[in-house]
Amino acid sequence: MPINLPIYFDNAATTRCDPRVVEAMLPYFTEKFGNPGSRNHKFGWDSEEAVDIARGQIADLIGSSPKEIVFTSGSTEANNLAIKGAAEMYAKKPEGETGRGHIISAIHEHKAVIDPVKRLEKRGFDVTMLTPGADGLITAAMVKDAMRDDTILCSIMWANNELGTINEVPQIGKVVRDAGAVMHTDATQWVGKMPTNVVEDNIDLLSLSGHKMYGPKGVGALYVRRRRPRIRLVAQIEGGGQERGYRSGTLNVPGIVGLGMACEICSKEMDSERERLLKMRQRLESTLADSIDVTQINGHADKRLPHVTNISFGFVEGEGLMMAVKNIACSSGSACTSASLEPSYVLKALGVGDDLAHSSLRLSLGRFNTEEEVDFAIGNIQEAVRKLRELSPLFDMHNEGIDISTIEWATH
Amino acid sequence: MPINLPIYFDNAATTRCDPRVVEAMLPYFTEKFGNPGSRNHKFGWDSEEAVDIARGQIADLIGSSPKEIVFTSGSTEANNLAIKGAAEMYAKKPEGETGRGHIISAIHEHKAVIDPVKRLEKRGFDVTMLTPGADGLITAAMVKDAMRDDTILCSIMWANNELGTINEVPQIGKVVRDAGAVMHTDATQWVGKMPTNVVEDNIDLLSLSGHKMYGPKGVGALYVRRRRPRIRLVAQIEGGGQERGYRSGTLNVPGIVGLGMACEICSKEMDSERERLLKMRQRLESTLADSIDVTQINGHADKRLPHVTNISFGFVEGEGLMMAVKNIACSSGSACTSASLEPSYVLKALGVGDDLAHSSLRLSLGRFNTEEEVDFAIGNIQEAVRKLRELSPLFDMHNEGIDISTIEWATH
Amino acid sequence: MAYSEKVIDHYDNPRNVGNFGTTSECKTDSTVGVGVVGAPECGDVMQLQIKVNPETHVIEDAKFKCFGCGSAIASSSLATEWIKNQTIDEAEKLRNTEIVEELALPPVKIHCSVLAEDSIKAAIRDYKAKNGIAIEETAHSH
Amino acid sequence: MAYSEKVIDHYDNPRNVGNFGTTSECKTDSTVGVGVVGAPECGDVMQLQIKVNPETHVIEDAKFKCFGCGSAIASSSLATEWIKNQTIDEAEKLRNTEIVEELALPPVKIHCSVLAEDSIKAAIRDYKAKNGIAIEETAHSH
Ligand SMILES: Cc1ncc(COP(=O)(O)O)c(C=O)c1O
Ligand SMILES: Cc1ncc(COP(=O)(O)O)c(C=O)c1O
Repeated sequence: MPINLPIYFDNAATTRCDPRVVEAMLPYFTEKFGNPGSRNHKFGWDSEEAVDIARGQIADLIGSSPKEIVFTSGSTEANNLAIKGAAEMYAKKPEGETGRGHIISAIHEHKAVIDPVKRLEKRGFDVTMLTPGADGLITAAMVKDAMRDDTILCSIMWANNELGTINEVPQIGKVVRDAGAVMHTDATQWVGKMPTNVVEDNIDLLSLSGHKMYGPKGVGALYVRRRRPRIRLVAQIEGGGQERGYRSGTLNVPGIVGLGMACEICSKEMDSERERLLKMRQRLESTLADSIDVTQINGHADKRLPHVTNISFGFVEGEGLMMAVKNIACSSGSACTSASLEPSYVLKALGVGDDLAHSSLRLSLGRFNTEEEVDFAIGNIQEAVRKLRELSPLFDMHNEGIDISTIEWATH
Repeated sequence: MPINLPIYFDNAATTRCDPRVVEAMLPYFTEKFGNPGSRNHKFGWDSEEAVDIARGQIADLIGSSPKEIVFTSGSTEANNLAIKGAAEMYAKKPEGETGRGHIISAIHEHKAVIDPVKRLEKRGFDVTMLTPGADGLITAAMVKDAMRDDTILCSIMWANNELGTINEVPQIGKVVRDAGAVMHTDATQWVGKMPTNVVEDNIDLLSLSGHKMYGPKGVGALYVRRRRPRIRLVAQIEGGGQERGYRSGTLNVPGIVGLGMACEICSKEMDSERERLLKMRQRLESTLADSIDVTQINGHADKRLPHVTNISFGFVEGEGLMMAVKNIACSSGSACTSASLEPSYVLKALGVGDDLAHSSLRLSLGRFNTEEEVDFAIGNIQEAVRKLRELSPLFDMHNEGIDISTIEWATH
Repeated sequence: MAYSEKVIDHYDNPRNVGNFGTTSECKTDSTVGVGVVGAPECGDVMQLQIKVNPETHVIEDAKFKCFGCGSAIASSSLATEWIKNQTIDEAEKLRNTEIVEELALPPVKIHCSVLAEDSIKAAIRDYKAKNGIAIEETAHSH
Repeated sequence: MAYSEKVIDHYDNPRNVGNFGTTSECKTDSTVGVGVVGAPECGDVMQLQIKVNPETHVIEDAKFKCFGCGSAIASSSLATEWIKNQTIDEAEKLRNTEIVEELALPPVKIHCSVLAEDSIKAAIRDYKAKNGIAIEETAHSH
């Protein structure tokens, strides 16, 4: 099979929409284009039916009831709704006061969790941001230690977007729910790739996004538990009363149909895909680590998504490296933050040194990647690292036996 | 030309996506599927470029700069961001206090304006909800009378979704801006159909939505003025910092491309389309009014969108009527609220009697409607009204000379 | 949510539309009972008339008119069919839930069936009043 | 945002990569000036070396090494080209804005050009210090 260049190894940033998903969506643009809110004609009924089917497909993937699915424009919105919506609903004191309740999250969450949590801190809630271990994990024990009498909400992502590391979400959920607080998980990178059951996994609120699982951009969902206990939220986007009042606005019918189909495909193909991707990633990691010295795979060795790897190559800078591997589309730091010049705050959270934090590549494989592409990428990366180390003053120092960390840099 | 049934006359609820729009979107699902936030590879650059082009197409349609466009999931979100975002930014007092500033809106706005305004009222802002005249209009004089020293925000829709009536937005904008307050307009029904220039029309914030102008559902935009003065907003969906920090979340690239193309088509075809639709609507209205007695066209006779009509037929109930005209997809009350049994709050705001408020049809024409369809619809409606009046006890009473409004009803 | 087939059938071919004369004729005819329930501002007015055999108290004919949605029209149409040839005591026992079931009405339309039940009761009450028959208030079943 | 063609050219074919000996050799060679600026934790380290004719103070050769992004590599590569065959006084006048313009650097990459300017200055300062030439502090142009 010929390889199309550039190879796309940035599936954690976004995925190619599966052609089967696009096909499912198409009729809903120009034929069945009704507003599901139109209760009095066939165009409306057809759209409503399509939305109901999609609700079922999503529910099937995560083990919920279709009634527990609230459609959003993506995970960022779902996270905002879950975190702000729950905090406002379960606040212990009214606006303008302090001590409104305690919230637990972690420093290496996605910004779409961190920023809402920070906002709540300004609005009178107390916040504990956990620091992960050097392996990148948040454990149930860490959460248990952080729990207080007034803890109302815990938001811990299931799998980290830069590392692929997997937190102890089901166990954390147990701790949190046993204490009567609300458990939210940003499962954007997890759902569709790993088996999920919101009931067994002790989750009250779960965010997911279409474009991370071969569905369309601009559509996602929040699972909102309806039983034992019924979780309630203060709506963040109001007016119209769609989605049981939790999220107003005309439903994005083609997007929702696409998300539904994406979920159905994931349900069916997840198991075989996971295995295939794990093998590919393992080969990628072991070949690179064996052939290039001073490399480091960031995050826990095993408790990681099968398709994501984050590798630091000493003495070469990540952005420069990406330019050298121009036939591989990947990212250094997460796509969402790579506009900034800061080294990844996620790697820093793990205690990865600043130099290695600047030297990392995230390679995230996906449904449409092949073994040939992995082989090509290995060669490309080996060559790029070699070339950049030739250019690197740090590599010279290393070879001369100078310990870089002892140098006093004339920082600019 | 053969007529496909049912005829779609509910273009104010949502429109068929223009096939040219769908075609423009398609490559962005499976080929150019990158995340515009991916700054380091071609997939990201291609997406970013597409988003920039769309920004320009939208800006061209409304006379703004591309930098002033903030993408959202639709008008509901745009309204929430504009209203809550501006109120929080320009609040005169901190959270938890009262007297935080005065906001002006109107009782027959869309719920996506009313609900956020009501929320702000609970959060310590003072609110004046204007009542329109019997013609449905909000005038600059009404707004001027309502202005206070502490008025921070005025939100008046440009064209009403149930009536098509056009408020004096440019004049209102002048009053509001001269007083140093922020002018927001929900232009969901207006933009793409009527000429718009945010500079000349004195607008600071303007909401628009793709699916009302032959673009996709699930995407919209908020125009946010950047100069004279620069309007600032508190973000409502946070995390990631996209859209200059005003709206985080991975951009819905295909949706945005579709919205851009929809705007470009509207820019080009608006003038001829407006004329064509106005003629069709006029024939519809005059034929029905001439052939059926006790009918009433709701809202101002001329200051109305060319393609929307809202007609009450005495003695027949709207929902029953829609069932009788089953070959015409239209709405009674607005699509967004027709799940409820209340008569339209918009018609009530105009002082339309409860009986006639229950007897209204909204017919909204669009790009894909033909004259043949209008003729067919006229016949269909005439027949339906005749049939239902035969069934109507109120029509009997009317014919017996009984004044229905004097009867004491044994209300349930 | 589309309408059930039975609703559509009654709506398209309403049974027993009409009345037993003008308003004033009906008022004076002691064999006719008239029930008008609902109100225009609530979006439903149902008028049900029964023609009763004064000997047997059997409803020999029934007619309706209805200002309302499809479900309201179907409910009243169905009601006229069901009560025909019943005694007024039997007709009084008709419960709105039976209409809901027969027409597969969704929750938002249950009030239509209630109106139909109420209109039967009101017509019977009118007939009884005209003929000096004692009226017991029955509780709603809903 | 894609890279400009000139950045790509310098990145793909960097000019004058290398150094004039090991770190300690350079330290003792009075005809060599070494400037190392930036820091690994900032994501850029630029090393610029100049070989100066002690009679004329003309930079006869220049070499660089760079740990950094493509723009940083291109900026330092370009700098070595430009300062070759200039006197140290001329080289000192090079402004980062010229590099920005030549390479069409976007705003987020301007710091790369600043580093390049700084590395030239640092190398010249090193050369001057080794040769007892007075050093005036020049203000940054940015
Ligand atoms: C873990 C995580 N949470 C949230 C998001 C944001 O999701 P969306 O792009 O659907 O808003 C992302 C990706 O961007 C993510 O990786
Ligand atoms: C006037 C008006 N504002 C807001 C909206 C909501 O827009 P959207 O469906 O894009 O959220 C609508 C339509 O539903 C509308 O007609």
